[in-house]
Amino acid sequence: MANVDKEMLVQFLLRMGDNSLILGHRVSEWCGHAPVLEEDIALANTALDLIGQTQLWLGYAAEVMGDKTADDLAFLRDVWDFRNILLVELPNGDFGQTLMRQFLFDAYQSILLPRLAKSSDLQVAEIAEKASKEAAYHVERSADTVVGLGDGTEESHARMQTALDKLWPYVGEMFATDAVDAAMATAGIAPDPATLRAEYDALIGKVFAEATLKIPEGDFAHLGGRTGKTHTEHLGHLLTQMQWLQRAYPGASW
Amino acid sequence: MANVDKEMLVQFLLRMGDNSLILGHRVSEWCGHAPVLEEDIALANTALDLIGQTQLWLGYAAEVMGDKTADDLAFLRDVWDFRNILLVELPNGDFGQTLMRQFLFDAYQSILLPRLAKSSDLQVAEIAEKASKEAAYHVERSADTVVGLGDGTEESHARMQTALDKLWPYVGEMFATDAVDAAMATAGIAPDPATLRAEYDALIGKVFAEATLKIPEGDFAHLGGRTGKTHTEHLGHLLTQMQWLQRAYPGASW
Amino acid sequence: PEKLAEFQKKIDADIKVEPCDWMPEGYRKTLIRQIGQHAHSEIVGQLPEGNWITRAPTLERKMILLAKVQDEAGHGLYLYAAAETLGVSRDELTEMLLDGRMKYSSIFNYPTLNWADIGAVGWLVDGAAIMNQVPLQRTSYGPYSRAMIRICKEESFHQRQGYDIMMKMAQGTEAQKKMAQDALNRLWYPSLMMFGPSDAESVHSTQNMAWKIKMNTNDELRQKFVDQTVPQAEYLGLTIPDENLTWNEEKGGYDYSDPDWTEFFNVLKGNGPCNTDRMEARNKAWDDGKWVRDGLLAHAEKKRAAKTAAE
Amino acid sequence: PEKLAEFQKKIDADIKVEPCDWMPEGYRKTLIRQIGQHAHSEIVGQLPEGNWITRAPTLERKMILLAKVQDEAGHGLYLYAAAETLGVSRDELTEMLLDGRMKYSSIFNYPTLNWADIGAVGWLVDGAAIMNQVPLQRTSYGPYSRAMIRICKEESFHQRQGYDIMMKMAQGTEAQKKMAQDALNRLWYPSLMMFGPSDAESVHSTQNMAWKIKMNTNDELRQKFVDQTVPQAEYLGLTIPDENLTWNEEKGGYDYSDPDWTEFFNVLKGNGPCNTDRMEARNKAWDDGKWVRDGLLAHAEKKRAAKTAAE
Repeated sequence: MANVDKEMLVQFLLRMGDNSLILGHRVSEWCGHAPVLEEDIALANTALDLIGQTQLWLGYAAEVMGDKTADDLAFLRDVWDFRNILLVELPNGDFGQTLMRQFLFDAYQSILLPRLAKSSDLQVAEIAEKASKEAAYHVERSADTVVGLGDGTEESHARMQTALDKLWPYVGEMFATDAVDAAMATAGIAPDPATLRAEYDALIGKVFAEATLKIPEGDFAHLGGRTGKTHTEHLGHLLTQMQWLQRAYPGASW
Repeated sequence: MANVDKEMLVQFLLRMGDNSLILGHRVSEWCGHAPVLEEDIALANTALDLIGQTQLWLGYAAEVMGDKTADDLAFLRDVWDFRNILLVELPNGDFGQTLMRQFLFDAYQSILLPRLAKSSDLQVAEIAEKASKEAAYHVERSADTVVGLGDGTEESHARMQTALDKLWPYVGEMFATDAVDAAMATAGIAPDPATLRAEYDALIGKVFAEATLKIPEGDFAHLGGRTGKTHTEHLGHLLTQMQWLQRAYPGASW
Repeated sequence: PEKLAEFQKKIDADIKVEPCDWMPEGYRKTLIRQIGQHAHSEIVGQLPEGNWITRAPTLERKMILLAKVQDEAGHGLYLYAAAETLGVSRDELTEMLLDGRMKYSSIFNYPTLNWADIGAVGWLVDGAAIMNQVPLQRTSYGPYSRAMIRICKEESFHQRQGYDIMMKMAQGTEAQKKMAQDALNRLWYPSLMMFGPSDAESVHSTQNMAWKIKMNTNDELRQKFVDQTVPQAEYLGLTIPDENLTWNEEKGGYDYSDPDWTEFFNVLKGNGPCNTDRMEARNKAWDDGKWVRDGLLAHAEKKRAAKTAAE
Repeated sequence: PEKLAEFQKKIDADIKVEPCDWMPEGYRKTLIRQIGQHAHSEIVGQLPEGNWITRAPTLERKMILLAKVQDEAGHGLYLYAAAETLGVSRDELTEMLLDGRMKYSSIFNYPTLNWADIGAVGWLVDGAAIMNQVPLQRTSYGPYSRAMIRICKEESFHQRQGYDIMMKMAQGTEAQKKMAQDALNRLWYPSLMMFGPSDAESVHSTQNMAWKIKMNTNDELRQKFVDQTVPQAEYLGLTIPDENLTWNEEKGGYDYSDPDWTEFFNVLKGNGPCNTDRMEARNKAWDDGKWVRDGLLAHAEKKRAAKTAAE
């Protein structure tokens, strides 16, 4: 572990782990309901990778906390202790909205994770090394789908533009910097997210141009998820399902 | 308490209480989402009455069991211990399906409860006395709506017929008799449900005629809810919400 | 102009204006906007509380919450009826809500995130609403005044129930106390915002006060709310999230921090945490319900026609 | 007729039939029905297990279940591809599933009601499926045989994972043991039904066995399944819900009660506990997904056109 305030490190790890946990959960809701068989497979695969990353991030967080396991963190915290960005907890909406959210997140991960792979914290670096390969694959796939649907029929174009308009106010949170980020940057554990924005804008700009989609104007951003100040009403409902068995049968081993 | 096997009496009371609990929950899901303000009020009112009846039935069941409360029974049993008919746990569907389910249930209650008001078990009689007044009002209302929508536009007619076709296989369970019903009938606590069928068919026949709706042919009935042999997959999901707080924060007082 | 003076005299003499009476167009318009917005708030206000109906922790709490939400829908009905006396139909008002021409109280754009929020909504949000509404019982427009009298009675009941939930939570387990404090932290400033911007920035105020559509200034009511609520929070053992809160002997009230008015105007513009969800929910209810409204209407017409034919 | 004899000779000699080879129309039709039904079963089979993905009790279990359901979709792909070599497209097969012309395995019309069901589905349902499928690795049609070889490898992995869940549950808390027994009680007879009606009532059997589309009789496979499963249940400490289950020394296998064939035919007719839900879910996925399929197709065509124009 690098030389850094433990509580800060835990917060950083929870942000990473909760993002993949909650998005993995949302994606897994599609199981058996996708528009075409190949997408069923791809969505299950994405969910699988994300939950796998969750195990690593929350596992490390639990290790730093000392008296927890990754499962404790996933299944026994309530809304206020989650540190995921609001974007990933939003309901799936239609397939277009799900894929748009996926792309907006994958693009971020595909930039962040390779940096984290060079983290001064070797455990962070190791997890990021593995996850960044998956993220590279994910972003290629979700970008392709966004392009295919954005530049598809009139209906698919309209739906993708609606999805982008709806999700855009949730993008800014990924780059909002606070004391935790500053501490991570100082310790060389993680880059300040704000420094990734230009690269992110370039990447999504290219894809949206190809997809003939228009990035909305205005930079208003909903905040609060990664700091834990607030969440949407949707997260609580998600947890009732996700945590049901562990809550109903405490202490059992599965 | 009448002279009857305690376990049998508990089963009977759970059937009554779980029906109103689960249907009350389903109806309450509509809150704020009804097609017109008057319906928002009416649905909330129906849910309120049903949860009120639940308190009485489960309260009595808990009393007979001796070491429970109505809340324990509502919030701390898992799927297999519920004794409601399958009809009431089905998802709401559209407003037509919700109202059709309500009418099919209200019609049953409006016949059953006045009989129970003459039960040899005074506590049962007392609960039923109160509940039967509510049921009489409910069935008048839901019948009116079924008639209004069945004999409304082409679309509303088609939707109501679809709802009836879909729900019809869940009607038979209300009249399926088993050892518990036999014991209740022998003890004079409750009529054998099978004996209510003729009156029920007459009542719904009249309403559906007025609603220009056709009762489906065939008498296949899904069974298992009131005996506890099985439930639909929907009940488990309903419980994750309904029981969340009690499961997540055991032992707290609210 | 002569009529106008007469109208003002009537108002000054505390004689109620009734639907058939002459009234200035501005008076009518302002009332429609205010009553409509109030009605919409009751309707949209069902949603944050409805969010917890399916998760209410006991049968009793579930019933109380259902009854409360039912009351709110009822208030909506009274208010739409009052607005209709001014010549605008409920459906017209609804369409204006749904397409964004009319607003509802911004407080309902905040999420309910734990069970204590249901308590805090009753205690703080209904508390602030009552503070706004009690004077409106004496408002100059008869139907509005009468609606407010009925509503205020029920609202104060709701507020007591909300406070009762908070009490249970504040005296409960550690987790419950934490929920109560968390709810207060999130809802305190939005509740202060319910009284509107500072008087200095408030438009129309003077005319509306002369017409007795508005009875007190925003800052007066806000101060009154703070003064009432602080001791209640203390009694609960909860901390108001304001470092600057202090008793000011001189003015006989608390000094307190202003809410973040940038946030207020942002939420008004549509950027609150739940604006999109709330409007989506109401639009969906309206769109999905079209066939129901059409069906019931068609049936009523058939019945009327049959009756006419029989006569 | 000459061709037919030659065809049969090839089959008798265990030479695989390949897509371009001549084959009797009945052989082709039967294969399309069988492979299609098997593919549909993989697709619909995602639903009862998918029902617990969002409620899986640990991250590890969630991953295992996701991987399994993903494998099933993959099996669907292999099988549709195998069917396509017989001249029927995946979309055609899908339409036939959705409008009820084609069936899927009736087992998936039973609900998954507790977490142990996920174990029992792996242990019993995949167990029975493997029993049916292992001989089909030697089936006469090449593409089908090769698909079955890939599938069987994964299925036996799934079965072990299912048994592992059952083991955890059977060795767990009282509630977990109860879940395990409850799952076995509900899924035992439906699993026995997976082998189809008794040989006496089974139509087409003789021809299909001669064509090596069917390799064993239903009763043979069912007996084998019972004999394999009973000791596994004993090892778990669970009770098979059959009072008549006894070891028959003479035949070297267990005597067991027949499932309720009335129920079986009822479920086939559409009256199973979940038929409606399953078909609604698949129809909704297909209908809601139309714009996606259309969009991706339109884009692919644009790209192709652009490429052609550039050449």
